[in-house]
Amino acid sequence: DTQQSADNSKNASDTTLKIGLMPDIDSIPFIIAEEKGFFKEEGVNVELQHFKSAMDRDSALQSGNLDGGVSDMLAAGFAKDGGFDVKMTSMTDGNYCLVAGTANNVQSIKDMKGQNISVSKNTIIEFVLDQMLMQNQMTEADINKTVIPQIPTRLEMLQNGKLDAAVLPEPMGSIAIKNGCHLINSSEEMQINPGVMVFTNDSLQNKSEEIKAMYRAYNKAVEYLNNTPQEEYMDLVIEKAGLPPATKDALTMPKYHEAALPSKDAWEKSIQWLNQKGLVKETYSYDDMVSDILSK
Amino acid sequence: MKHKSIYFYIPAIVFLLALWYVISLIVHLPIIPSPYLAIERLIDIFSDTIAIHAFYSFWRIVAGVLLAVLIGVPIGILMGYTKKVDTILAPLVYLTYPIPKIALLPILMLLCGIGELPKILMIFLIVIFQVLVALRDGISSIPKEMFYPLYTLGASFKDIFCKILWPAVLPNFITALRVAMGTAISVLFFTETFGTKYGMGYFIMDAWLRVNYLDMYAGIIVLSLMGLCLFGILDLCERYFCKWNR
Amino acid sequence: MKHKSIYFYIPAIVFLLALWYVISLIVHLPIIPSPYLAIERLIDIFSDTIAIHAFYSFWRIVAGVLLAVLIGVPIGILMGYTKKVDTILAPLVYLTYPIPKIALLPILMLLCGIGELPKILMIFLIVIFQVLVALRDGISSIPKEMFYPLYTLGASFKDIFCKILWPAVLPNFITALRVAMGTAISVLFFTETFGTKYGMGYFIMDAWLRVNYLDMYAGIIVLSLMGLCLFGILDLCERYFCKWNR
Amino acid sequence: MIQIDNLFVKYDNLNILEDINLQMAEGSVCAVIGPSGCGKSTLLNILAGINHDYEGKVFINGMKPSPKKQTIGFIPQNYGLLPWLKVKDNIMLGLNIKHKNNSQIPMDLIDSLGLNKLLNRYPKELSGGQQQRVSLARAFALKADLLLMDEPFSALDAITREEMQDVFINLWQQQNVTTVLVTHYVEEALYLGQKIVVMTATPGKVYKIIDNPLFADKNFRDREEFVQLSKQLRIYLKKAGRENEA
Amino acid sequence: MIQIDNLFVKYDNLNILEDINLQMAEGSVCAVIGPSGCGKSTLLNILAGINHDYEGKVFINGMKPSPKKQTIGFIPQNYGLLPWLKVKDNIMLGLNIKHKNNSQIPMDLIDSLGLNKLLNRYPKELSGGQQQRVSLARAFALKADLLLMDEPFSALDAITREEMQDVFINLWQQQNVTTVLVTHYVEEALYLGQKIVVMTATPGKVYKIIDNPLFADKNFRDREEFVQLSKQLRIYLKKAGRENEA
Ligand SMILES: Nc1ncnc2c1ncn2[C@@H]1O[C@H](COP(=O)(O)OP(=O)(O)OP(=O)(O)O)[C@@H](O)[C@H]1O
Ligand SMILES: Nc1ncnc2c1ncn2[C@@H]1O[C@H](COP(=O)(O)OP(=O)(O)OP(=O)(O)O)[C@@H](O)[C@H]1O
Ligand SMILES: [Mg+2]
Ligand SMILES: [Mg+2]
Repeated sequence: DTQQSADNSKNASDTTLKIGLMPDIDSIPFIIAEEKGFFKEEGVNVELQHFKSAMDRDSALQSGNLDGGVSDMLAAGFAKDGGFDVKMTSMTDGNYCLVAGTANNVQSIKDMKGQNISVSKNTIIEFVLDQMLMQNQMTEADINKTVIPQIPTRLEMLQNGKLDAAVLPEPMGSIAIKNGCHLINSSEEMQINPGVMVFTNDSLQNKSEEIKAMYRAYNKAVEYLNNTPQEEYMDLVIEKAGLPPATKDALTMPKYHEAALPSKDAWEKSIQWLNQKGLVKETYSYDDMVSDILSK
Repeated sequence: MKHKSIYFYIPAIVFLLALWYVISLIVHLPIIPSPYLAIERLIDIFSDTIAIHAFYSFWRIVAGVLLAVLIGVPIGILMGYTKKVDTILAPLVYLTYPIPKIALLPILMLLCGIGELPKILMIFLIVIFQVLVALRDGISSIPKEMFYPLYTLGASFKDIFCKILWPAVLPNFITALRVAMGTAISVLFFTETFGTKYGMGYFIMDAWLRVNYLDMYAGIIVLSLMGLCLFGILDLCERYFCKWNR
Repeated sequence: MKHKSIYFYIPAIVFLLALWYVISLIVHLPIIPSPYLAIERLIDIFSDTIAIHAFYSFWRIVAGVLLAVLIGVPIGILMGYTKKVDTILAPLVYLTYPIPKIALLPILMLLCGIGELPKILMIFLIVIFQVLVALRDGISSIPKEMFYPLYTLGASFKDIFCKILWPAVLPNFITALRVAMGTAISVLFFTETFGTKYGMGYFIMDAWLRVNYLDMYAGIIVLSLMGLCLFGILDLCERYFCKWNR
Repeated sequence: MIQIDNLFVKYDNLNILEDINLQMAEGSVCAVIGPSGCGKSTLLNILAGINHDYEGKVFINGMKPSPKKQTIGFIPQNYGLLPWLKVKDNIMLGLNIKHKNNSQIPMDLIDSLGLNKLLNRYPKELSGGQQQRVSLARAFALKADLLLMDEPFSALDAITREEMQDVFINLWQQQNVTTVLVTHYVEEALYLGQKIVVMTATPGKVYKIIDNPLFADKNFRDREEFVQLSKQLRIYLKKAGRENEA
Repeated sequence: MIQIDNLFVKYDNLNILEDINLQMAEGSVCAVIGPSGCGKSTLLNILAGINHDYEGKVFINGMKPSPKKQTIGFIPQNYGLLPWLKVKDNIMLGLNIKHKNNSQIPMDLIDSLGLNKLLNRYPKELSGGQQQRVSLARAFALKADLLLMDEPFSALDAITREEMQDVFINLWQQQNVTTVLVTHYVEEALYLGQKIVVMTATPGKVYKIIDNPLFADKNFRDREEFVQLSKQLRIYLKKAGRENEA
């Protein structure tokens, strides 16, 4: 009998799904799902962990403190290459904007030859910029990449004219635009979406039911988000996700999508980019990387 | 050193605020708000918000520094006192001190999860070296004649420790604590950013990411005052325990 | 302290590697690769890749610490020697030391751009307090009788500085440099992440981000060896300049 | 009983003591006198178990000097007071270490040394002579098996010195403690030494050993041998000083 | 010329010197003698310009004691050597500060003090008497306007002491330097003091001032006044010691 209850309690902690979130718009459905009780409705115990930097999140994931998290294809590729068994399970809705500074009156990326554009190196940010350059038949050499990893610093430098342009994730992009900068291009516009959910293979195997339940709750949250006026939930989201208050006025929420497999095209572009830059040697196929737990 | 009363902090505070104000006027950007606004914000949110963060940080600092003292002091004293121990341990210290402890975060998370323990351990890891090196160097600079009276009394190590090593190294120890405390406060910023919603490090980082500079500066003021308190306590300890040195 | 020859580093290195190896065996995750693989990687990439990073970091550390010494030492000595200066400056130090300097990074970048200057200034800002506090406390613990012979000779401050303050505080100064150097190396990690493609901080942070733990550990080994070299040089200096104290 | 055979001591390559041979009966007092720098303090340090770096045989009651087994009262030339202990704690130092905590403050002794008003001061708040008397009190309070005194009255004025000499003689008469006393005064040697050992200049050898009939006689100055013996001793001293000067 | 009127000194609330009045002609030598702890060193510190915390008037050649304007040779009771300077640099300390760098090592003086083999040692490698002679060399080399000596021969054996006394007398005869000398020996006071000041026990007052006919006479011990004067002085000393004991 005691044996039984010990097992039970172990199972109880085992069935908790630990998800790492970032202060970006990709994470918003999770916050809604928790706040609106969708996880509970689906009978799954989800523990949301908020991180302030991608590295903290990845460290927590790789050290087994998380089952999965809001991440991106490049991070997933790196993890796979680093020997960690992670799988992408769905795409998330995020957006990355190339924003030009107030004093910079260029209209398109073509006009930006020789300008200082700030990114964080070897991340989704740089990837997005490179894709934009490629679409415009430009190369890295045409512009001047300035590495500033901290997003608020990048924003500040841009707003104060120390940079010609910067790639910023939402909602920082919208805030910069509201403060007088202007949008040149965005990942949404280019229709590449490298934002994904990742899970460790362990969790995928041992907690597949929980993950499926979590996705049902996610989908409910997406539906809620798409059908509810922004004002109704924005305060809560800003508070919980750690977004700037200015988000409320600056950001128009994107249309969220129900959980779906990541785009094959986006992955191929990602892995190609990783290979070309010599950041990852192997060419992992889409199937290597994706677990279609959603359709199983 | 001595004779600092609360009374001398006022001009310092006024000076810093004035400096800050002038810079805020010159720069005239939200990134450097006027100190007046920051203080107003601080008063606004102190009791509901910041107090609990400060409390968490305080406990982590105290725990981390205490742990560093408990482990660093005996090792430092042994290294300073016994040349053999120093010969063996010094290379270990020299090799491990420069390792950026933050890079060990994944390992720490692996071993201790993401709760309180890794945060306290991180403070401990960063601070212990400063304590250890300062104590070692302090002990090894005690003139050896100082030990003679105790040697001829056939004193045990415990006696030598109580009567010479500890009182002699106390001023160094207090200096080391000062440095360690300052360091501990300023690394909160990295240690409190994961797995918690509390702590001044979290609060400031969060404010920064929210581009909420007023909150951020309110947090910095609190850290600064927290440091002041801890340093003030140390000064009092020094005045009390190192009377003979005045 | 003394008598450390290169010769004693070997057991320490072997010990650390063995410890690392055992942990890597137990954990058996890419997060802690075997040291063998890390060293192999290090040898692989040292000359084409890491060397240049190490060079940049070395220069920034030296510049930052040097700046801290140039400014911190005179202030520390003045504070230790003149009670009035201490009464005025100590509260300033106590208030500003605990400010997490990294939180000032945006301001620093706004004021100095993103070149070498803010990186060196950041090291400077972090390290100067440690130098300053250690020197102040060192000076203020010189017994006042030590000064009498010079007072009766009507010595100028310059004489007192050269004949007493400096030689008396040299051991504390070297300790402070040790602590500062170790700190400088371990904060590279935050100071070298922006506006540069070179530096060990950048290299390790980048490797971490890329989940390339082999590169990351290769970088950590280099930092550790870099620290060892700097500490070794300091030990030699101490042995040479503090002969009287042996 | 003290037995010294063929004692040689070197610092670096310099011979300090050469071929010292000396026997002292239990309970006797031996005064050592010799030119400045001849190695008297070195000899005392060896007997006190501080300096182990010698060749030859040194036995105290058949054992090597070992402060753990013997109770040695030692008055070093620089008094050997611990600056952080108040006078009373400095006096109690030996008692607390040797007889653990069930020892009382020896108020009689403190009275006779004229220290009763100074018990709560720190050593640096005392005059030179007062410090020396504290050191005397510490050694006398110990009821030692062996008393080693290095110029124990050098900082005392003529009158106080004589009082202290009498305190010593009384103590010796009560406790019959074996004593080695280094002195610079012919008169002191004649009053306090049963045996007087005259040493040569560096390297120190035993030049002459005199049996002294005046020992412990309060009226020794009035005895007929006094003038003769003191002349003799001065002549020995002069010759001993020139001994190695070629 | 030294002029002291109504000098009072306190430590905390304790009177140390009370109502001291003293005149000394230019070029004269004054020996101060008094019970242990009566304030002799305190008096010297005031003349040396170290202690400014007194009431009453103290003038040296019509000015307050000011080491910048006068050249003062000072031998403190604890020798005042700087531990990090070699013997030769300790000796040259005064010369280098007072006469800047164009001064030669006074080899004659060093020879006569018997220090020529010790020039390259650090103070702690010397015996007590050797340290004291270094301190003598430093003060004598200075060709001072005023020489202040606090028990300058206390650590020297009888023979060396007499040699050093003669070195001083020769120096005084050549340079006619005004000197205040604290001593504990009646004989020394009679040989080296033109005026002998006897002080009472704490609080120190001037008990008697004696004009001494034996001053600087090499054969003073054989003069008829000697026995009489030294008896007289001992009586004064005894009485002065009891003066304030009620
Ligand atoms: N660390 C050292 N290195 C070299 N020589 C030393 C050292 N310490 C002492 N000496 C020398 O050893 C000799 C003996 O020193 P010691 O202190 O025993 O003399 P002493 O007889 O007590 O003299 P004093 O009467 O002046 O106190 C001296 O000549 C001194 O210069
Ligand atoms: N910091 C202090 N606080 C309190 N009392 C002090 C302090 N320094 C010295 N004294 C007292 O002042 C008195 C005079 O001291 P001083 O050193 O002048 O005596 P001295 O005549 O030189 O004695 P000695 O012959 O023993 O050297 C002593 O009784 C001493 O206890
Ligand atoms: Mg000696
Ligand atoms: Mg004195």
